[in-house]
Amino acid sequence: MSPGELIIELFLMPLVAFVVGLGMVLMYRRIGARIQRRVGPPFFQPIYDIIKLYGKHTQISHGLIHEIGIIMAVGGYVAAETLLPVPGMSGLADKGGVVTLAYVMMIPSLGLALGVGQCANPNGSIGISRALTAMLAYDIPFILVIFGAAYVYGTTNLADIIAIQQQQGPGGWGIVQMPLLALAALLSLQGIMGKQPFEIYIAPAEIATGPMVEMSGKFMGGLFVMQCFQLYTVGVLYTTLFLGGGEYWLTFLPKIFSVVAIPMMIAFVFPRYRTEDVIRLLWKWPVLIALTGLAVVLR
Amino acid sequence: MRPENYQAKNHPPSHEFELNFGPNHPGIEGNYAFKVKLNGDTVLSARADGGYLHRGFEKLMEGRLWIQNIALVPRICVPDPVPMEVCYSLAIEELGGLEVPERAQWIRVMQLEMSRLAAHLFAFGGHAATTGMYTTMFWGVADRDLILDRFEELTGGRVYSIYNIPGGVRREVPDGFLERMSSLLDYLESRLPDYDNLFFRNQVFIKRARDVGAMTQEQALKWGVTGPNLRATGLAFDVRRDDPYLVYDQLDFEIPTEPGGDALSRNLVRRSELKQSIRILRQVIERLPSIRGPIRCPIPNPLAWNVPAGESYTRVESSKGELAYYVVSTGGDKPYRVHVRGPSSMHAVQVLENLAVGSRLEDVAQIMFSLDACPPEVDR
Amino acid sequence: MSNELENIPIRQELEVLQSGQKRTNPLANVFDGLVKFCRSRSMFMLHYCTGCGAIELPPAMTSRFDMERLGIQPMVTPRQADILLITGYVSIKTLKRIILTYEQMGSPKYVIGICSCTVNGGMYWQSYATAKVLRDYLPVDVYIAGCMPRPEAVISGLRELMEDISSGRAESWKKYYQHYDYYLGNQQKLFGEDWQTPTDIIAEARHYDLMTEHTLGEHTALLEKHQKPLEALEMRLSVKDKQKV
Amino acid sequence: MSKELNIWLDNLLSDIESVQFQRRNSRRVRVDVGSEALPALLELLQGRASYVHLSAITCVDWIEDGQFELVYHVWSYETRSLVSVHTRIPRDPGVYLSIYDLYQPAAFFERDIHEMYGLYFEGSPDMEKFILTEWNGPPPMRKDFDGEAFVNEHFHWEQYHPQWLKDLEEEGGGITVRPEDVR
Repeated sequence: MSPGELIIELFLMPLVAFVVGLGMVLMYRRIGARIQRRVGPPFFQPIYDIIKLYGKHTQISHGLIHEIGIIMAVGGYVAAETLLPVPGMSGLADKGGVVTLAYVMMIPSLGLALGVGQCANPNGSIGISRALTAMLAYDIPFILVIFGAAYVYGTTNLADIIAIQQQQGPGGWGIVQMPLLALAALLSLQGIMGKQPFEIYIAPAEIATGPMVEMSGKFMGGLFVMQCFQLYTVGVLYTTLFLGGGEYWLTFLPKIFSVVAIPMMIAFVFPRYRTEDVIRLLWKWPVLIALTGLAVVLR
Repeated sequence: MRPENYQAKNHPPSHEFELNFGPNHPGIEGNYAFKVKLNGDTVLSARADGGYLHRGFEKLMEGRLWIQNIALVPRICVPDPVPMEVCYSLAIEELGGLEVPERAQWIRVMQLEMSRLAAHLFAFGGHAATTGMYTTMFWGVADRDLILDRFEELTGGRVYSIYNIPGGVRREVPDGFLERMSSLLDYLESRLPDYDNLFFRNQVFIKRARDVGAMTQEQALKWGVTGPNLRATGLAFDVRRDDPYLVYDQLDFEIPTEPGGDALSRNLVRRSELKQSIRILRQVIERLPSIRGPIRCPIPNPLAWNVPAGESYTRVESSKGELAYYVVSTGGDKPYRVHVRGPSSMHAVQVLENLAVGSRLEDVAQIMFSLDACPPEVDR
Repeated sequence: MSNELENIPIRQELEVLQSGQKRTNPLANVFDGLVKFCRSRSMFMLHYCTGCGAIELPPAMTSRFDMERLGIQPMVTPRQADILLITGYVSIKTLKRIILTYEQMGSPKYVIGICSCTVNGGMYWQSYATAKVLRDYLPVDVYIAGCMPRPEAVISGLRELMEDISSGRAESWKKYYQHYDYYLGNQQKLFGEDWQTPTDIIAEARHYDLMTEHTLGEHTALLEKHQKPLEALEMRLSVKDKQKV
Repeated sequence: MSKELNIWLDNLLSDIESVQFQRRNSRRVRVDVGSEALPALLELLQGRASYVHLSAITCVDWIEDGQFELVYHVWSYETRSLVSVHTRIPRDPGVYLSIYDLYQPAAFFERDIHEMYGLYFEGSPDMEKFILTEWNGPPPMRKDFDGEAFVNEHFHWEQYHPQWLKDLEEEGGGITVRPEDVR
């Protein structure tokens, strides 16, 4: 790949991720609306919200760290997108691999913690401490799953993982090869996405949306953009590891949309757990399933 | 642009901090506030702060005619306005020695139970929203709206009906109303299993709400708790049965109780009361056509009505608990004194402060909503 | 006093300001139009029940009337909100919080006065505890009269606001900066001379270039006289367990 | 009325002097008692006759007599009857005893009466303002506080004089009774 192509891909991949992510946000809100027996937002609603937030006159900044925090939050995901191969583009996937990706995916939470800490709002601080605790909870099954997948495929290179799965057809997909790990990954996906029942760190009724409490204007817009990237990242990562990635966009898009639709549907019919219950639950069932899955694949 | 907000100050190291809850906070029912002192996630103490909805009703009523106050009273409790009207009307009727026709009494019972249904749907919907399950709230409010439609048909007003006047009710029941009411009850009954599956039997919710804000029966009696909150501690007390007014002594209904005394029990009591209210309404629909007669007794010219001197204390069971009016007349055309005893004046202040101590930060909103505290009743 | 406000030629002034803002670059105009359109289609309303009219907001938000199909959704903190719904009578204690909230919201911001009580005191005209005319204290964009207005009326009022925003008529937030002295004067009359808020409106007016001859006046002079330096809210702290620290 | 209550009320008459009682109906009893005997009476009602629920405390301002009337409504879950205990205390200096030791709900009502009437209760746990924290005037529920005059002095109302009204007035019509006249 020539450097020119690489630069184009590095530019294009986050852009595609953003557009697809907008669609996922729309889907999230529409699914919620259907479950709640109503119509839901118009098609372009996510983009209206983001443009409006960036177009606010007042942009209240709480200092440099606050701004850096948001840049880290969005930038972490932008970096993650360049490591995720999609049909036709593989970006830095050859050089990074799934372990780097797992690290990069932690940056946004840490960036958010930095930014929120600067706001000095107690609600935000409580929220971010809950968010980091939840991260601790879902990362353990997630790392186990990544380890298992890397062992099965014999590589951490995502491009190779896709190639291996596609050579063997649907029978060779990760979800067939290691169903237990796929299940554990789906459970920790709910935590990564931060949807109910693992939504305690947002909790409007308790801490007034936690980390977002002092975010306004473009900072809030940044978080909205981050949400698009987040949904896209988890969808693509799961598809890459377990659903054979995508050869064409036509097959790839339905896969990633259906992956994120599952946690979304669960989210609207459950209340949220307390922090300790989140940890207990995520360290018990997904970890147990993942360990069993590991035992099966390592045998 | 710099935020206007305060610079963070350096504090001596401590595990304790104070957090303001409200008045502008989604975990608050209505416009109310309290300050909690926390150690980590545990509440050390809570202090209620009311008065955001204070309008000085009791003072306003002293300056208006007896009949004018009918328009004022439903505003005291917004989610459940009908008991206010009925209770005030009962007080005037007792003072003036008016005999309310039987048909009017049955219509009042129907209205009261409709209001209770609406208020309970709103109450547990709100509780669900504090735990993050917005679907229950969306469904509950939408189903409540169907009851409001029937209110509109009967009285002309969606929320504030101003339908009960001293001596009876304002209008006759419209044609076909009872059939439509009956089909609405069928619909609501068919919805109850959905609510059970979604909310009341949801394991996550049960885990969240169990043992939250729990009180024993002795504590409840000591703190003056009434209504569903008292019944959730296992004491079957209901003003409708134990101090009957209107025609409740001719009706057949049960008083559901739960043993737990926690947020879960309080919600389950409300859930069972939905069923009882539907049962009462079915009896009213069955009996009402056979009861003929006027819908109000003649009253003097309301604009120059001097209610005989005296005082009366009337109580009704609102969806929140025991609601009482103490009305004093000196024989003038205006009340000399009206005192409103809102059930929430206990629940939202002392009981909330007591229950919050030792609970978790994430449960404070749950406690408030499970008590179904109604701030305008406190502030008046 | 409300007559005084009416004599101030707000509309013309705004038109001057707007024509001054008209940029030479046609692309920038298109962009401005886009932002305006998006503002009108995405309104975050503050979740604050100030009075009894708030009981008609849940029906308007939830399944039956579904505000979200118009792009309106509730937001939890004033920082993120665009519209402040004053639902019903405002007691004086609440009005202070409303003004604090309003000043914390990011511009452009819009105020909707729901219920008759915000127009003229409504049925509580006699009450010693409620403020009567809301627009003396805050610039109001849209009034929705009624006691209480039905959800349909609330939604139609919001649609009117949407139209006002997309056509650029809803600019009342600028009025607050341009006539700060007037609003502050009314606030001081009600809350006492030493009334102050954490927000420095005059500095913000300078920042937005919205200073007019009405921004400063006798009332702002009074404010400066009484202004105390802002400090962190008082926190009572006690160290119980020294070993843990 | 249940039997025990009758027996108990007879006993009561012998126990405390200056008690008058009046049965209004089967579930309502009005008792008038001197202010010095009220705490003792309530203690008896609670301890001996199961009137454990304090429904409300009402204050009535009888300005012409220079007195405050306090009404304690207590309810018994067992005999299912409500006793309203009336007592009168002088308006000046406006100090009375708290019954918080007997009935905990009294704390709220006493606090409320304190800020609305300025009547102080000795021994009440919390006499801080609750509703009127930002109110500097006199206690508003007192009869000598004229709310309407206060409102007229401090507030003004929106002027409403639209074109159609002006047209009517040109034709010689218009509003005959203006809101200001009524106020």
